[in-house]
Amino acid sequence: MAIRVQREDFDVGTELDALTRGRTDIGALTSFVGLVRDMGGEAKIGAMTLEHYQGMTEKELAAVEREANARWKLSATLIVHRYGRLEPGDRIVLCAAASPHREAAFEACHFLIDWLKTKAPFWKLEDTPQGEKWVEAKADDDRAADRWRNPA
Amino acid sequence: MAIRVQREDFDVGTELDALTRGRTDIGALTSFVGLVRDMGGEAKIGAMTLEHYQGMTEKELAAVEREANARWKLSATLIVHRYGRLEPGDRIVLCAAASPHREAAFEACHFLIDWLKTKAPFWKLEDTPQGEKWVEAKADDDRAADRWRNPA
Amino acid sequence: MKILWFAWLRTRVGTATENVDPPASVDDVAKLLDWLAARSPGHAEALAKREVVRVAVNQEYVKLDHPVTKGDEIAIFPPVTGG
Amino acid sequence: MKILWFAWLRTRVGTATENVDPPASVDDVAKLLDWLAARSPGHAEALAKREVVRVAVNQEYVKLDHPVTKGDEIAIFPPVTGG
Repeated sequence: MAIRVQREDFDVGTELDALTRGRTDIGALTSFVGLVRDMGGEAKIGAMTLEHYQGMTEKELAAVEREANARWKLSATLIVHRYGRLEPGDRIVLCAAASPHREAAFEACHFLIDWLKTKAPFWKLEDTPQGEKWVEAKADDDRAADRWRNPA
Repeated sequence: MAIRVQREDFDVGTELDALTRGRTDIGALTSFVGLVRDMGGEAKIGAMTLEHYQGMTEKELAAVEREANARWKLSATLIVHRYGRLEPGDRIVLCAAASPHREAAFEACHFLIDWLKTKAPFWKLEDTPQGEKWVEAKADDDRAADRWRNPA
Repeated sequence: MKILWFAWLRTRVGTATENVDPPASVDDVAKLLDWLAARSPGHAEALAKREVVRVAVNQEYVKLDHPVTKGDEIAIFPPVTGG
Repeated sequence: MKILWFAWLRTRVGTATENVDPPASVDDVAKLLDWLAARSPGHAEALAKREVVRVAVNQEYVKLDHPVTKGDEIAIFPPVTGG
């Protein structure tokens, strides 16, 4: 289990290799990378700035990771989330879950990103041709998180 | 869209970077790596050998990838599958799906691995303390694939 | 009592951090938000749509009836948009 | 007609590839399997449990009633276990 909050980019290959290296009990590793798209809603965006609540962010990410490990039999988990200024195409977040079996790895990884999206105190400020604009929370994200409130 | 069947290992970071490099329309990249576990059923296994039907394998993987792209709005997909002798901890397969949105990326990546597991002509021969043993197809894998027969 | 404002609430209020000393009667989150809203037009604007305001006391999400006391760190922010 | 055997069917039959020339009456997959099963005890053993046998004609999965003709490449194998 590990979480990191950082300004710098991360190397996906290095991060994932570290999760499974030397392990022979892992059959499945699912990962998710979130990237900055150049379309935010209707308006073409340039860059964005991710603000966060240092201290609480780490606590919330650790809680999200603990919850995943409580719900599924996992061999390793990782969350890396960036803050600061990001350009279109830049990586924002990495979630990974390793397990003996692929169903658990997929569900846990999906849970990690859905849950952190409604829990971790990050806020996106987009540069748009109309000026800076705070991104509004999406009802879709709430629905995605709601799905995990009543685990099957 | 790309599929590869090869004896050599692959570098997950390099493969995933190649999918998203220079793109600013991708918001989500989900990947799955399957690895050799040292527990095959009850018996501790050493190494395994993956046999495949060269020619048909490539056709079937390409068909699996086409089907994913027909079902979801994807920006990029990749399947890399190894054959030959593999040790516990070795990577076997990489599936990846990139999309503007994460639901599509997760579902398509999950579909890629579930579908190829029942379609692509690979067969695992495990070394066990009792000698070589052909792995039997799992009912779980059929059920996992069946879920995608009636897309929601 | 330390108040932290984030995202567009911070922009409205005009500061990221303020130290405040409300009267003893301000003993829960709901009363604190009312008290803060009266401090300036910016505060009032930030807290106008109370349903989109999230509050954390000492870095834990809390509801409006959660108690607040002198040493607390109280963060006020809109729904999160990370990931 | 080229027959390819894979995995434990190959082990039973004892060869990965064989070229066969069945009579013209062997015109679909079901009849071909019956004809092959009669070639040797190994073939019979490989094809004993017909429900776990998969067949591809010219690298496409087919059913038992699929026609087979002289130039075909016919692969016979157990359920796949890759991934």
